[in-house]
Amino acid sequence: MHKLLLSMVVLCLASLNVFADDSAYNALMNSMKAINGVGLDRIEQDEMQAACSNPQSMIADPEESERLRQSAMAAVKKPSDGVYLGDWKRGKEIAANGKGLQYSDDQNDPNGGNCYACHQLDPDEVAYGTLGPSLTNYGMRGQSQAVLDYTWSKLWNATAWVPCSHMPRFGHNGVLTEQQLKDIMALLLDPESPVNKH
Amino acid sequence: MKKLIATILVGSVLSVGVIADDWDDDNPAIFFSEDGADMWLEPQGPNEVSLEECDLGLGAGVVEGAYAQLPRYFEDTGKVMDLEARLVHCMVTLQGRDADEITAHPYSLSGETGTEIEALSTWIAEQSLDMPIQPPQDHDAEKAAYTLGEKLFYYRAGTHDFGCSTCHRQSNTRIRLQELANLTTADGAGAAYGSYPAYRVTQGVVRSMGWRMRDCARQQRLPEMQLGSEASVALQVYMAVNADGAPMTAPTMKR
Amino acid sequence: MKSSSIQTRFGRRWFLGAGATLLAVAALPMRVLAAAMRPDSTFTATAVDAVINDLGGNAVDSDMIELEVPPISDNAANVPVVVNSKLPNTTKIAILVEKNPNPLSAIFYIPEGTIAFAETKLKVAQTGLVYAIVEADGKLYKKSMETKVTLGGCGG
Amino acid sequence: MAGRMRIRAKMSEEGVVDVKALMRHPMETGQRKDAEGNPIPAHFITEVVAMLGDRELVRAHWGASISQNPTLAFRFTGANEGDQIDFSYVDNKGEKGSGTVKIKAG
Repeated sequence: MHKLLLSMVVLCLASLNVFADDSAYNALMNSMKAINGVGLDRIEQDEMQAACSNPQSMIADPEESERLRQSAMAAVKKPSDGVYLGDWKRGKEIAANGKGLQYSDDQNDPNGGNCYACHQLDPDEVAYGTLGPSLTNYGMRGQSQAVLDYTWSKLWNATAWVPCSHMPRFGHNGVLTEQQLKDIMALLLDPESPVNKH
Repeated sequence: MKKLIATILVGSVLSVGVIADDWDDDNPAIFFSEDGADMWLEPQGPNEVSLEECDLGLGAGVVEGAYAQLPRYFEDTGKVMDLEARLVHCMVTLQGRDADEITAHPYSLSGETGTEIEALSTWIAEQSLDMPIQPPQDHDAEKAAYTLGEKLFYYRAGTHDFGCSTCHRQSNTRIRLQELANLTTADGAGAAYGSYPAYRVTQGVVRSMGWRMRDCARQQRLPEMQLGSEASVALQVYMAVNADGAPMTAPTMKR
Repeated sequence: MKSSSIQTRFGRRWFLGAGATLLAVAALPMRVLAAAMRPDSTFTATAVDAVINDLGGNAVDSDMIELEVPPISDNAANVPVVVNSKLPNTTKIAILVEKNPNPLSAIFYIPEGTIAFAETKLKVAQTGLVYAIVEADGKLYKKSMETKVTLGGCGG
Repeated sequence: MAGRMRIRAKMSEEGVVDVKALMRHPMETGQRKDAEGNPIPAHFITEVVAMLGDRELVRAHWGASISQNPTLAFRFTGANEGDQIDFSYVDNKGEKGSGTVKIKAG
């Protein structure tokens, strides 16, 4: 009982985190100007962002962490037509494209996934980042429903698997469309994709 | 008229390159630095005075070493200011110029070859070359700026959930082919903070640390970070204090 | 006098630079003006073969040409290129970039007493070959190297 | 903005003079756009000449694909410490730039 009470208090404090100290939010609101479709609303944090912004970059309480992970998983939208794989050639373009949703970008252009910023994919592309693991030969996992579901949900919202993951929530935040996500799926899983040809 | 002739003489000597045989690298920042040195001395604004009486923190007119001890708290404004905010302050108070006019277009846009803020920053930073980065942490406002800077560093927001920490709290990682500085360490923060202003070969101009803050925010999918703003200055304090006495290397040349 | 525009100030500097230049140019001997004219149409040619043709045609591969080009260019606006010709009596060094809209970047004319060496920096539009074409004893020689153009930085 | 140069010239013990010049020039290709989306007109150096007295050391013809704020390096023999090298360049708009340097022992 004692333990439960305590964890409830901690939970409350954690969820109130953003209100308890809004100095960073206030400073950004005072320091930024809306421009070319990028408004000050971008500064507002959702629950996940607020929970993942303390200087350890992780929430302290494992229970809160698990709650957020589960709620992220529950909100994953599977492909409406049940088809998970698109065209790896289009996926290749999306993976290489680093633009989208910056105020310097043309809002009429499609957003990129910028996968190469952090991951190795096609080994012929030498300019890859190392913030995330290499995904070369990702397709070795096959195309079972479990692999399709895992990969899709990871792309949709990586925090459904790893609390406070640094990977953008491409589906959850609408960075990529359903079709674009399918194309990235194909880039990762299609045996003909250059990611899997080596 | 006499003044004008003197300016022309000084200008032409600098531009012909008679003194131009003493440089060691390919860094075009030298041109920006020369411009900055001229601009510091050039009478401007309704008051027709130069910036020579501007106090960058070490006393009126002291430029040598000033950059390495910024950002810092200034009594006259009651604020912690970075170099760019301080320059704007001096342009307004000494020269009588309009702050909005200066801050409306502080950094070169595509096809432009330099702005006043870029040139002045280059020259002023160069006057701190090899000096330890040591912004004061004495005043409460300076300590508060560091604390705020740390919170901002970890603040995640926007469509991509990015914070500064997304890329800059680990060592030995790259984005594409670029090495990322770990800004939580003295080595990483020192190397990164001390290297700006930097001539960016991809852009053909020198970029200041204020621009760097603006551009990081852009890439984080956030709105436009304003020159000398509370958040921009606090993030610079966070980096400069973390640098912990590492030497200034600016102006450098970067991708 | 109010002069808040930076462009004006850079303009002033340019003006002064140009003024000083007039003196320098006036002092140069006539020989300069009589030298090789820039082959403008070769600079606007759109294919490597056309450029080589214009330069004299039929360039032979030569290992006597040292060509330094970075194999990976993550800054395609600033690719350093060094050419060092060991061919006796080298009089001309041209640098071409295969995939640029206009492949010819530069021609260096090497008089006697000057070493057949040239170094500059180039914009390279996309992955492809960089050529050094050398004229020595009236004949053309070539050497090429690939540079892979990659994206850098945060991507946008 | 155009017109300025930085030059260094260092002579080795063997008498080879190593010359490097840095020029301030936008080297616009004519294919870029400004912040408003308007094309930026081509503006690039077309010729660079270095002279030692009346001796031509090197002449270069350039296209727009030479980098912004360009560099040119070359080497020659047959000069003395203290000799002066005169650089000049002209661009496609007819604007000129120049610089001089005295050879130093390196």
